[in-house]
Amino acid sequence: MTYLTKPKFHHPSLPTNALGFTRRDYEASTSTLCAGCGHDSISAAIIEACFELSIEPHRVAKISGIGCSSKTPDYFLGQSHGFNSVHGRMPSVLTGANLANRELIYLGVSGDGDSASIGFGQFAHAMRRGVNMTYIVENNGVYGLTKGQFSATADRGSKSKKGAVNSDSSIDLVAIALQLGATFVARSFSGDKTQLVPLIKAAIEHRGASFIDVISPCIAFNNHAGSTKSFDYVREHNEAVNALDIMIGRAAITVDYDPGKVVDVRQHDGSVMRLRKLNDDYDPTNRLAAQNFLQRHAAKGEVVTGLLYIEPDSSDLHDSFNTVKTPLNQLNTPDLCPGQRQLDKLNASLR
Amino acid sequence: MTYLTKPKFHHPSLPTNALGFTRRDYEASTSTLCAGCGHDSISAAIIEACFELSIEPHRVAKISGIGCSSKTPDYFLGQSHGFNSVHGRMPSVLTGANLANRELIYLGVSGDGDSASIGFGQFAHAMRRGVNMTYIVENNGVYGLTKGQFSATADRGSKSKKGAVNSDSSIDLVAIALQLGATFVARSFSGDKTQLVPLIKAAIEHRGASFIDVISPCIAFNNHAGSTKSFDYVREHNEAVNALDIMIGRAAITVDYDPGKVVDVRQHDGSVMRLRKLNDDYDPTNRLAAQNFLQRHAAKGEVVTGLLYIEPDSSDLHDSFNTVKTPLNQLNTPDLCPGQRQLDKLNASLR
Amino acid sequence: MPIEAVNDFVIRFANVNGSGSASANEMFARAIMRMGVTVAPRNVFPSNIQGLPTWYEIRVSGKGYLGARGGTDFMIAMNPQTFNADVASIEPDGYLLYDNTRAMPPGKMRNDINIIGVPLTEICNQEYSDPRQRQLFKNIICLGVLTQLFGMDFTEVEKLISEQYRGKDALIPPNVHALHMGKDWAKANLQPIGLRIERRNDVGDRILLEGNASAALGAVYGGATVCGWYPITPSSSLAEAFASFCKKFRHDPATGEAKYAIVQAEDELASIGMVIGASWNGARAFTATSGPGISLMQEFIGFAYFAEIPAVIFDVQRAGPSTGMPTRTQQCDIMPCAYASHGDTKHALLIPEDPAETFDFAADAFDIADRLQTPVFVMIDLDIGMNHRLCRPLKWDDKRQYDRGKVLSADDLEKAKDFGRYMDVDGDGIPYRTYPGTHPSKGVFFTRGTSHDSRARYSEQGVVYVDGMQRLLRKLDSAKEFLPKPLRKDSDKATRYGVIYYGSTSPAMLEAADTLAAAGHHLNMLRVRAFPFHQDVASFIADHDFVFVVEQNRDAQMRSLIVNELGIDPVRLVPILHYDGTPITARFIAGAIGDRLDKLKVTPMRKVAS
Amino acid sequence: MPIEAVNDFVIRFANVNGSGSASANEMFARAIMRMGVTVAPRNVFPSNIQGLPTWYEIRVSGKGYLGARGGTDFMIAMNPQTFNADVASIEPDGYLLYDNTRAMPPGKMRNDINIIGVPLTEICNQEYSDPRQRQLFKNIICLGVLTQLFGMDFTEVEKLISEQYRGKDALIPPNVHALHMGKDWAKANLQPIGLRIERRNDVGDRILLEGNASAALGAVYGGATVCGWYPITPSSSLAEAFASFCKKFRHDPATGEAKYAIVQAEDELASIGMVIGASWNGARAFTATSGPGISLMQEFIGFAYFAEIPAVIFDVQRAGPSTGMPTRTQQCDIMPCAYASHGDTKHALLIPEDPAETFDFAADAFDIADRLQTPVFVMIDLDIGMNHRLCRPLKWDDKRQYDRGKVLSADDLEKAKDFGRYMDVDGDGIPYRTYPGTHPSKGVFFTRGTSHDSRARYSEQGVVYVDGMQRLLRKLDSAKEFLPKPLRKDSDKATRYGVIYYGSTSPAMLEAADTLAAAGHHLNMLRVRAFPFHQDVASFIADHDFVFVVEQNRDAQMRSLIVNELGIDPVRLVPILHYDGTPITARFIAGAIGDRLDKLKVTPMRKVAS
Ligand SMILES: Cc1ncc(C[n+]2csc(CCOP(=O)(O)OP(=O)(O)O)c2C)c(N)n1
Ligand SMILES: Cc1ncc(C[n+]2csc(CCOP(=O)(O)OP(=O)(O)O)c2C)c(N)n1
Ligand code: SF4
Ligand code: SF4
Ligand SMILES: [Mg+2]
Ligand SMILES: [Mg+2]
Repeated sequence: MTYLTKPKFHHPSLPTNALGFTRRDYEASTSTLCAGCGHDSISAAIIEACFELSIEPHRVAKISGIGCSSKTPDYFLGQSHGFNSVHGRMPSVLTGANLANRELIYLGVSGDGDSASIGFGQFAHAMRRGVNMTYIVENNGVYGLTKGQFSATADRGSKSKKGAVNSDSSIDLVAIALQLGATFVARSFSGDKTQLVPLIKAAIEHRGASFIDVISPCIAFNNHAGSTKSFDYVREHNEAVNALDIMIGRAAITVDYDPGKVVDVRQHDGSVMRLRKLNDDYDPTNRLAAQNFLQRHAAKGEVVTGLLYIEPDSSDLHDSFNTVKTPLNQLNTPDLCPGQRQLDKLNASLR
Repeated sequence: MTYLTKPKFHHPSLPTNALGFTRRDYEASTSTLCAGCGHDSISAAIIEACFELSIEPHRVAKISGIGCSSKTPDYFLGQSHGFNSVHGRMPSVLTGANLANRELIYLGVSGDGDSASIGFGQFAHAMRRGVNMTYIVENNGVYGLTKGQFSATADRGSKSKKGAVNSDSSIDLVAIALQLGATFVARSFSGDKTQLVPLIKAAIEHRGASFIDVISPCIAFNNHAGSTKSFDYVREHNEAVNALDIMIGRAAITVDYDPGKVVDVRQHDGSVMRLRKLNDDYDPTNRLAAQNFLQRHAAKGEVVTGLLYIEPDSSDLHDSFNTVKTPLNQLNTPDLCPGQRQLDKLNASLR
Repeated sequence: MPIEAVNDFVIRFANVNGSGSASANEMFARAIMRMGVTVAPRNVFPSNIQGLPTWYEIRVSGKGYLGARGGTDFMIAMNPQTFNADVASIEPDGYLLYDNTRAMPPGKMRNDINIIGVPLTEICNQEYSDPRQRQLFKNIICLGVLTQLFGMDFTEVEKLISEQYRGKDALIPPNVHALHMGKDWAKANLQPIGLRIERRNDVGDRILLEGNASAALGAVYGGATVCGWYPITPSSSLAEAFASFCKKFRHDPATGEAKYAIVQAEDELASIGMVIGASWNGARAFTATSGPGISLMQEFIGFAYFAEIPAVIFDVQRAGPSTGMPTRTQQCDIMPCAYASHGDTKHALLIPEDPAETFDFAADAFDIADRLQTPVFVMIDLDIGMNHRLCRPLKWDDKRQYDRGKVLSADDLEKAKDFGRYMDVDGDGIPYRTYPGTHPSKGVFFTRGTSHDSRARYSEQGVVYVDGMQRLLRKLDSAKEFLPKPLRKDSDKATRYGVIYYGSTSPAMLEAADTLAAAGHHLNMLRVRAFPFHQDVASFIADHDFVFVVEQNRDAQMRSLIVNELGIDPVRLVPILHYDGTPITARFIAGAIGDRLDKLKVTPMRKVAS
Repeated sequence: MPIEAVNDFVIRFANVNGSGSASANEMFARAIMRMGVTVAPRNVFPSNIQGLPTWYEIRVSGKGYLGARGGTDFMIAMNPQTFNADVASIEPDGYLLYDNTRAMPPGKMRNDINIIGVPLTEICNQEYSDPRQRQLFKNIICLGVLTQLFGMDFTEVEKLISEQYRGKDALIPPNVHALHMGKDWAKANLQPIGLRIERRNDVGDRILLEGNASAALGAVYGGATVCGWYPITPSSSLAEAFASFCKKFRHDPATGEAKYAIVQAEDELASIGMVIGASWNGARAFTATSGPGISLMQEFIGFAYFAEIPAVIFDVQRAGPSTGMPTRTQQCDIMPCAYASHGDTKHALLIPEDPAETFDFAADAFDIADRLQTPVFVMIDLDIGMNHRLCRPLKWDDKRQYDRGKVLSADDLEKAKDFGRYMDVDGDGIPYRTYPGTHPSKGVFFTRGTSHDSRARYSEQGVVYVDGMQRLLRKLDSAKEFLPKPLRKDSDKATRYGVIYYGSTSPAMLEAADTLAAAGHHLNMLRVRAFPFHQDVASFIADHDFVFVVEQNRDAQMRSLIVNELGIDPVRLVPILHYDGTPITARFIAGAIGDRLDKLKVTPMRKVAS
């Protein structure tokens, strides 16, 4: 086991964050993915986001299913506990973990096969419960680890590397997340770090079910002409609705923009998020409008990216349950056990 | 096993259909459901629809999962083969059955727990594949057979009989079916036979994945005040978009209506279906509009019913596979086995 | 001539489900208990909500037997659908009570039973106009009639009624009135019968309780804070009882906040996934299910075994395979649970005999799962879980602290010069773990279902894999010492024959042993309470020529486990199998074992299961 | 002094996966076969797509042995990552070939091996500028070097190249050229070595084929029309091969329409559900999966057992439990499949030894499933499924017609005076079925996983349930007669010891038997090919004092099955277990059995598995 080398030992020239950590402290063992795999860029974006947010690495739980995408938690945040579960079942494991300790930050990493095929049910139900997590799907439209079969997010009519044409309608996880009540929904592209990093940061800060669908081309099996998940295709059809420039936290907003060109979103905790509009008629706080916009553009074959929806006063599963502030995993015998006195009463009532 | 009593033995006064069958010939063993259960009305509607369509009972395969709703295939079409599978897995069984014999009519019967909870994944994937079937969910918002726990279609904030409040967002199966490419999507109410029967008939005639969400109150566990699946609630909030009056088949249309008040839908096989508009700005052949309309009204707590969407030139899974017209289960050794000659070639190529 | 008996007979109510007879029937059973007489009630109900036949059987036993006996001495036949079958099932010279307001259903009546007609409907209709009242009070009137017929202590029943409706006090007088009507009518119109219930002092401090409730209570006392479940008969009432006990015991009086989280999951795969996620993160978590759920949990169970994550699974067994008979009892998941999941696996089972032991084992299961860091199954069944069983009062040692097993705190990690998640530091095969987030820089590890080395790193090396698999065997071996030991009860006469039994078979077995002894067949008995087996099981078998293994499944699953794990010659283990879905009876066991023992030597069964 | 051997050694290529070395390596193996010499190639690859170590092992055996031998006589070390470990694994006096363009990776070199440096990169770079060409031709140049070193027939390799690139003929000359470069360089710069490959006539008409391909072909010949599957290593290539064979053989030449339907399902629950739905409806259907998929299919498998629906399941076994080692081989699902699902169940297994037998059993599985109306597992493993194995040519009897079992046609139903889906008309426990829609008014029945009577009607009655469960036992008993019988091979010397083995262990076992015989240890052998077991298995055991059971799993699963199903005293079955994920070797078996036999008598292992 590699112990964390304390920041102070770092070469002074390395930039550090508020906690004195350098980016290195958020890195992990080197990736075994194919050179050029989109997933590795997402790992880099996660590292950057956590570094910039000055998150204590050990307060993060990174949980995944099975697949090339689900392997990535091994390649970022080496100081965080990781959990590589079984195929398609990350959401239930994450839900349980979250219930046990509400204080950690939960990062769910999955693939399109993992979440849209075998795991579609668990994906859906984790969304509707409002589990407080950042759920990232590294979406390449294929099963990478099993060598390139279509996944359920492959678009109807798109071609596989071997030339087979997909005849099933595709599942747009963003549309489903919106429909099922997720309170933070975004889509991005592994090739666009400037868009992706702020989205991950915002998702982590958001309380409730945050979902990010990241198109992440599989260079080994799905980066050819005829694929709608290739680098080229996504670049050509990318329709970004907004750019998340700054998160001002609780401080007052100082920076100035042409008001018509920005949206400010104030969240339950008072923090404010400023979005620069790239599409004027897009309001990320209107679920209905978001769904409609998405469906319209999807019909045109466009890949809508950006922060698609956010519910400012969101809540999570613990709010629904009204669970104690102390994490359940810290409660002990005296907190939990009613003792013999109660049993005596009970016994009496059963005679 | 009860053999079918031939029509001629029936009391002459009983009305018969084109095949000379009476309604009796579509009935089955008596229901063991609670007196007044909405599901029994749906069984009656199915019987009526099959009678009116003059379907040969033995050409129907009725397949279900587990639940009170899934028990109903025992209570209608006694002359049809039935298949009570396992909980939530009817769609995969039906898909396999359909592939084996494309000539039968496939009736999938399920419950909201069966299809929205445990079976959500299979529900979704059967829709996106365009399996040629009529998929009916008898939706009561609870698990009837296990005594009234919330199902995934229970609306957020609705109250259970015991007073518990549901904190999860609900799954609207109609919205999901639309999103996933079902080519026939409707919603109805077990209490509204005049609306339901024509919808079932149309769904059976439709080629492709037909889905009908039928709100079907559970009088034992979910018919109280505070429930959004009670008889009273649905009656009060029912927003019917259209009424399916007549299906003219391939003949020319004779009946006359104020053109502004009707929609005619001509399907691939040339058959025409005439819908009387109850909501002027509703076009059932526009998927986007349908989704948008539904989402708007759902937000207002209204239960939109009627034929919500139909794709006139729909196709099914067999079209995608280009399978032979002869049902696969009728192919035999000569049709299927390449024989020794081919093996010799193959052996040679492997030396 | 009519059966004559005091405190020793079987009464059976034949009703229609959903007709509200249950509470009156239960009151009747409780009244008998209050009179100090041993009573064993059992529900026989359909997989249906309303309108189908149900039976409520009450065994009264002066000898203190709690097992199902079989047969019916006194039948209260209130269900026309099953009337003829019910009449046919009465013992010769037994009694039939029916509602003679209307004529008997067609079918010729037996002349070897004693028929008691009571115009219940008529009495009701004269008194009440509202149909719901008629429905409800009818059962109470019937209760009054029975109290009189069996010469029971009337005040006990009155007391029960007032306790039953405490809170809704307005309901007490009318119910008491109805009770009186029944009693008075019986007094005026019926002869005393040969069956009587007389006050005794056999009950002591025992309580009447369902196993699902005691299991739930055990989970509360055992410190479970997370429950992920999916409804399935006969386990649903376990999770639901946990919810209501938590409502009662687990809310912060000041803030009202909950010290627990219960998720009704979308299915069993999600339930067990949540349990594993919560346990990994240091909370005590469990799920409750039955056969079909066990099948769906297989993949995750193997994961928890291999990644070494605690998990407590209550399997309330019902008759399989497949959906089988959801409302009938069996012990048919023993083997499927012991070896659950693909590949080479082995899991710990706890097998209590009644609700009281279920409470103990339920609480212990969480300690054991934490100590072993592996899934632990608590194997009960519908007979224990959904029937009220007379059992010793529940006990808890207030000095007891939860044993969380080998968990390293931040301090421990600070001190530790080295940490590897899967190192066998103590040689017992049990590694050390730490909860995520415990220490800022130490103790981090990566949990996975793929092959891993002692530091939880991915590895495809054969030696690394084999080391891990061998350690898992050692770990389960270590378990044997702290799992509940088998309990041996030797016959006072020396014998060469033994019997092994477990779980809900217990009461019937004890009674059967008496019967057999009376017939001169003496048996030493061993009740197995856990898997992997303690060495005592092997020694017990070694001590006898032949050992009968009594169980409630078709394939002699426990016998197979014993043979396979202890290397016993199968010839020496004689299977006694009862698996029609009804609780096993003393009559069946005594008959089956008696027959074999009668033919002096037991016929070796070379191919019993093949 | 350097190892000297003709046609009897092990060559191993150490490569990086995704580097395109596979096809060159395979050509090399084929060339040896073309020279009439027995060759056994094996792939050792990681669970990863690109960049991790892979090995390709080629065993050349003049004695005709096809099992893995273990050890390496000649290492082609092309992967710097594993260089030192690869060097360490060479047998003393063995050979190391490496690319000496750059200096050797650090680490002191052994002096007990023969080092052959070949400047492959340099030769390449001089000849080619395009990096992709350099990458590809490097492997061909190396092939040329090896052909020369081992004194092989050069024209064979040239022929193979032209066959390989038939169609893309432009590629042939450059490849041949590269081949020559390698050969010429070797001729000019290297001494002959002690290892030689000389033409023989040992191969005969045998073919080189992967088990997954032959299984798929068997499904085509067996008449499978529906396949529902979900990708999982090592079974994916089975379903994919089925797809390509169907493309080739199953399209109507006139219309181009498909006589099959393959659905890549959303998961394994859906795959098996589709198979069951299709089989119920009269099509022959199958799925292919591995351990984790088997776990997910449990509920449906129990359903098919209880509702009696045919289903064919190919389990290409990999190292469990959980995700385990996805690219390593084991025989670890024997017990999980034989008793799959909750409740009392039992399933038929077919266990072929190589690709040729896999083809036969795959085709037979559909007849057997139809005759038995129950799930049938074809148990292969990664070693058989994903390696090219030399085996007898595939045969098919053109007169053979599919046996659909007891299926009633419309005529049959017309004539039948009575029909009940689950009636045991013939006393063999196998009922009659009919496909839905066969007859307008007769033969209709309702399929369910709940308890049912002989007419498929729902029933909660104990006797009805027990009758059904007993019949299912009879049905599986009847199977024994038409399942593949075990094959016995007695040693020419009389012996008191026997060995039972199965599946991919076959080649290693045959070789081990020779080794042991040479050491004076004689064994009679029985290869089990199916479950439930034929009586011959019991007789074989009865004929010997002790029988070794050789298998590739930790818990001696087959041994447990034999003990449990045939009632054998476990003491007489001695487990020989190899389960590190690598294919079992003759060296291991001979060693393990030899040791035990050397201590004259076998030590009874009372608690072997506990
Ligand atoms: C139960 C089960 N079935 C199948 C597999 C095989 N498998 C491993 S990864 C994978 C698909 C991964 O696809 P995706 O989630 O899109 O990840 P990617 O590799 O594309 O990043 C499959 C089918 C498995 N591990 N477990
Ligand atoms: C695998 C499995 N889990 C749980 C159950 C128990 N069960 C039977 S029916 C049912 C829910 C049925 O709800 P729904 O589909 O809505 O049907 P309803 O009774 O409401 O008509 C459940 C959970 C089961 N039969 N199988
Ligand atoms: S196969 Fe595709 S998804 Fe997997 S690592 Fe390679 S590029 Fe990435
Ligand atoms: S419980 Fe509810 S759903 Fe089930 S039969 Fe009764 S009313 Fe219908
Ligand atoms: Mg993918
Ligand atoms: Mg329901």
